[in-house]
Amino acid sequence: MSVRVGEAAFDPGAELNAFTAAVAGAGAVVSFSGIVRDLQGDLEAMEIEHYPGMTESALQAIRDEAMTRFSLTDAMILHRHGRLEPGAPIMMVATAAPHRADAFAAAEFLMDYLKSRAPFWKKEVRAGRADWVAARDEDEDALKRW
Amino acid sequence: MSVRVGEAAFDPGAELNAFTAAVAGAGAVVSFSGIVRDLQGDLEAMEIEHYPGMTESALQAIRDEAMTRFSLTDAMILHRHGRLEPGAPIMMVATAAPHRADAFAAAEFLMDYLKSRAPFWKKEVRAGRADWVAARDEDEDALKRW
Amino acid sequence: MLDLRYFAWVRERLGTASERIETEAATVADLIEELRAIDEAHAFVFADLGGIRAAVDQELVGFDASLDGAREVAFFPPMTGG
Amino acid sequence: MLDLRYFAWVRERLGTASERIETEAATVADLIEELRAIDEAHAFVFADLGGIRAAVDQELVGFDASLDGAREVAFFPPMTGG
Repeated sequence: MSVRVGEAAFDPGAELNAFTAAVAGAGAVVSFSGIVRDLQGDLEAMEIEHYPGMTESALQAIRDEAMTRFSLTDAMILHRHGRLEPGAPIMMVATAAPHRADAFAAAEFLMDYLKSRAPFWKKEVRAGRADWVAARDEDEDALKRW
Repeated sequence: MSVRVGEAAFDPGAELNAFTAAVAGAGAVVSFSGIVRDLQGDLEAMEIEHYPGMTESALQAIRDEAMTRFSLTDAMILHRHGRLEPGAPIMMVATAAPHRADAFAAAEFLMDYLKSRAPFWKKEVRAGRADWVAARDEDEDALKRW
Repeated sequence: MLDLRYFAWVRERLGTASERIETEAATVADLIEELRAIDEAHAFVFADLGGIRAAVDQELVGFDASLDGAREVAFFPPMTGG
Repeated sequence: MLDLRYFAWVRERLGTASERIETEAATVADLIEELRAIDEAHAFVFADLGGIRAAVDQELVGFDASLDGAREVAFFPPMTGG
């Protein structure tokens, strides 16, 4: 399935292998995985809220746009919501193409759009306190290059 | 191990997971895998020759240069040589960074340098006939952007 | 009747994830004007629109978007997925 | 004494993966001049240097590179890894 949203943990390696196996014609496969970081060592959890319904259609639209813009064999987007532990995979995109330039560009495109156009909101829980993660201006700016 | 060259097959998913587990501080992990393609459906095998000794030091130098140029937590390069079946993984790079821009740029940098600066030569065997894969001018040109 | 949905700090600040209102607002901007008048919490949330995004029927839109035929309008901060 | 290493079609065309030669060549370009004179296969391989790359002691170099202190020189086509 090219777009998947859910609470359940996923295994990036197993997803990469399944994705690659399904696109035998492609020479180049790029993956990106986002992991819950704990830079200060005090993160208890990351909580991800989303907009059920809109999330799935937004991700599908982003994925379809990537398939149109780049010479791809396939592309997929996985994204979790709910409560995630430090070190857990948050999301993953993978792209497959005959040539590496398309696979790389499409993966970056998917990430840039997903960051600023898919309705997810992250909250960091540390020492009992929960703070919403602020959007970064550079994420919005990243869209301008496409 | 950050650079590995060998004849043995490897499992990209297992490598991705092992790489990710070792860099707990990184939020962004990018992987690229190159797969033996069989576009016309008649490829028997790909044979990869290399320059033992120089291969390892060239890949290590490329990896070290990426660690210097980009804000990375880690980077790895795996590359096979010998006889590979269609659909088999040829090589893989993975990069981990606090921010996705560094992880993507470093993975592309590794690929561009590996393509034109690491001593590997591919031969395609089809219907008993073996042809060396020609270098592509665009691979050499790709170096100019760094 | 229009269904309103709120997410992230907008939801927390308003103390509700959704409400249903009666409105004649022609655009999202008109609707925001009406919402500001409801109470202090609404006035606070919609005071600075630089930190607010809107979706009409689950499509991201600008504040000048028409509400003609709309069933659901959502307000939330800039997204932070990925 | 200098060890020469050949790879890919260069190796196939010369019919050997390595040879050891006595040379006073100061640069890779000088060495190539000497190699061209060995026989037809060498002359063919080194006829068009656009398709040839060289490494001295396992470092990729240009044809103007010095052979001072060199132990091993390799010739091969442009690389096609990845």
